[in-house]
Amino acid sequence: MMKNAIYAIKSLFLIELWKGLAVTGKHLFQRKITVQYPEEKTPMSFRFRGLHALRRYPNGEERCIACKLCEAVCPALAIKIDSEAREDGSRRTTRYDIDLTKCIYCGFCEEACPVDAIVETREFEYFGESQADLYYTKDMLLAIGDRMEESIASDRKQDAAYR
Amino acid sequence: MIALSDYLILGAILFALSVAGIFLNRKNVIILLMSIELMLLAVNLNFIAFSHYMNDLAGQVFVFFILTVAAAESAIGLAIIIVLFRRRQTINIQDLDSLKG
Amino acid sequence: MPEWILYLLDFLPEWDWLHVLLIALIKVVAIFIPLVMAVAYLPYAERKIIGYMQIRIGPNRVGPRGWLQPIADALKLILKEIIVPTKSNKYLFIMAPLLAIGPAFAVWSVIPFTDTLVLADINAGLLLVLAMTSIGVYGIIIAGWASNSKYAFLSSMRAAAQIVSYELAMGFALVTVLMAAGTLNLREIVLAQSGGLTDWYLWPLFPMFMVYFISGVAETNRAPFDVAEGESEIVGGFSIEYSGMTFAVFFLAEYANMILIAALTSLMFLGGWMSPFGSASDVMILGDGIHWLLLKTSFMLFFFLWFRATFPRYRYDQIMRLGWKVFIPLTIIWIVVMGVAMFLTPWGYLFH
Amino acid sequence: MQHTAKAGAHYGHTTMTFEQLAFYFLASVAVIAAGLVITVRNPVRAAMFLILTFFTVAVIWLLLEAEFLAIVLVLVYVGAVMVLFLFVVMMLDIDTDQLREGFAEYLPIGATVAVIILLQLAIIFSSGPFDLEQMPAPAAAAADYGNTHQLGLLLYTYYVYPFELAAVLLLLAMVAAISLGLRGRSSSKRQDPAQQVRVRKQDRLRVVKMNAEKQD
Repeated sequence: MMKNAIYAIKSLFLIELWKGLAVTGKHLFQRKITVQYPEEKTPMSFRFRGLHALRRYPNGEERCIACKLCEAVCPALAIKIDSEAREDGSRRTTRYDIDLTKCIYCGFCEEACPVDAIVETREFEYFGESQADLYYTKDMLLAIGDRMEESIASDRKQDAAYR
Repeated sequence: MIALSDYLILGAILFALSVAGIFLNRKNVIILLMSIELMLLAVNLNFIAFSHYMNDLAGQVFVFFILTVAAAESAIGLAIIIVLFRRRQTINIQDLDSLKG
Repeated sequence: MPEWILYLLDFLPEWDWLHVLLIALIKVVAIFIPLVMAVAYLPYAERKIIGYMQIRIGPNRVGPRGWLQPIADALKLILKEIIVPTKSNKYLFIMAPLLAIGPAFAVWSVIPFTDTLVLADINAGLLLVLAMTSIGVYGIIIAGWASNSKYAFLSSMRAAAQIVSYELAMGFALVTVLMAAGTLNLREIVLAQSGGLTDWYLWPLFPMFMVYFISGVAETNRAPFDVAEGESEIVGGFSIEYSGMTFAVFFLAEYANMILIAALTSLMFLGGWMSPFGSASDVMILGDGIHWLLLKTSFMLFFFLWFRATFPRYRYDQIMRLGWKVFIPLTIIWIVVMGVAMFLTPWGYLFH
Repeated sequence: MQHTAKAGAHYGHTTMTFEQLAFYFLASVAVIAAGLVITVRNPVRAAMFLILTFFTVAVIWLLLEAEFLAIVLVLVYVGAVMVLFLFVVMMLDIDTDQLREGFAEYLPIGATVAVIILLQLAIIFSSGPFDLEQMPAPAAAAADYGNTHQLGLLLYTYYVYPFELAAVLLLLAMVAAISLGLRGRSSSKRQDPAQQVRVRKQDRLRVVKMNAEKQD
């Protein structure tokens, strides 16, 4: 009885609605937390999974041994690998393509790689004007690895403790 | 200045058009209802024109009642059409012959 | 009317009708252009205010603090292609936006901005407002039907039923105002509220004020009654097939209607251009004047935006229930109570 | 001030007043729209043209200083009745072609009858008693003349019983239309929002306390 009366009064004076309005009204005057993106950026984890890269050993030899584990594990079937024996007898890839329009940035390739060859860098501001621009070949991936080796290495080092 | 006859002739044209409409759209009940509305509108126009030129508000009162009746008529008419369509899947007057004697 | 305009008119051919038409046209343009500017900047205000309420800052890239955003939006919409669906009803498809925006602007002809500043000071102004707002529904119905799309059609059916239902509650709420003021003339309704804050109809008719404003929100299909747009259920509603300019016109119509409802609320219940301090205050800015009307209208518009930032969308059957089973009985009972109080009890002065 | 007086002097010898121009324009629009109502193929377009007819005729009523009825015509007909028509036309899946059968067949007789009616009426109306000499246009009403006010005075005094009757008639029509529309719709999954709103957690949800059990 009493409960119903309170309920009736509450709904008559729209108490709950005013409470809701008060919440949004209060936020109107709060400090805004918007990040002005191109000028400001939010802090980023060293585990961020962005654009892919192929790494090299310090002596310049490429790490990838064409084991094709990444190709097998890739859930989106974005990786395509062909391999052949090189003149010196070592197994190396002749083709290593990643279709970034298929990639879902899950990081499984990185996990699967026994030699830390394929990695995902922190770079995410890249684009293409056509779909073909987002089809990255081995040379392009190696170039990215060369360019970003420093940050890649430091990220791996930070992460090593948790592996 | 516009003469009373101008208004009356406009009413007459609208009335004649609605009569023609009843002849032409014999099978479509909805258009028939619209023609009847048009006919009432023509009559209302005459009432108001007379009321204005004779300085007597009674004509406008009549229009008020005609509007009431016409609104009631079209509401019930449309309700009947909906029930009819639900039952017979048609509003063609020629198909509504189950009561032929 | 400035002297020089009359002077210019003198050079025209001496046709009576041409002069009447031109003078009317000039007046219309004088109302229309500020209105369109307001309508263009209302979405900007909306984005800013809702952004602030969500602890964001809203558009701030185009021009200083985003002030040129509406112009950029308008340019984009003008340059976009108007796509007419293949199986749509072409004439009606193109006509629907015009049907939506026409009445939204037409009503402004009877809105009094101050005691003297009104385009058409007609006696049945309130009735004309009701009649014109009731025509606005055609744009939506025709848009939904002519698009030949299920979602658009469903949405237009929803919108039409909703608008027709809430119109009744709105009309009844306005009947209480005209009972209190004893006139249908909008200018005289405002004049009847002269005196100051305590003389506004807001106080004696407070429940009707709430009913009117909430019905107004429902009538304009704004959140939380925006089931006709319902992005999450019917993917954008009656305007789903529209693009470019045709969409922009629908957009303008919605915002023009919002401004109209806010202006009408301030005229009917908040004393229009009357100063809240009464006629005693003769200091320039505190006295009566158009700025009070603008201020009150903006205040009511702020509520529209505030509601949108706060409330989740109603379910459709709940909207219809609120309209038919809560608002309409409430208004009818209020009219009866008010009539009895005004003429049979000594408390009638409360409503005058 | 002098200036306006001069402008006013021009009005005397103009060929056509604004009122006349408005009347002939509106009348021609109304006639064309009415003609299209009865001839267009698509019922939705017919309804739209009927709306146009109503609208123009309402403006003509404004010329006749019947502002209350003009606005009521827009409010009731354009705003409510025609919405109802459009609803019905749009909701029903009508085969337009089948309904148009016999259009050409009945065109001659329909046109003949219409023309005969029109000619008879026109001859009567233009025969004398209704022209400007016999029936001069009344002077324009004073600015404070309230058509609504006058009509209200008349309706609530002399015509109060017919007025109440009309109200009852409308109520009857409303009840009839609703009962016709509701017939045989038991299949609809109706919900009662009031009950739904009043539901509390304890009506629906039961929290069961169980001791943790060891598995074998």
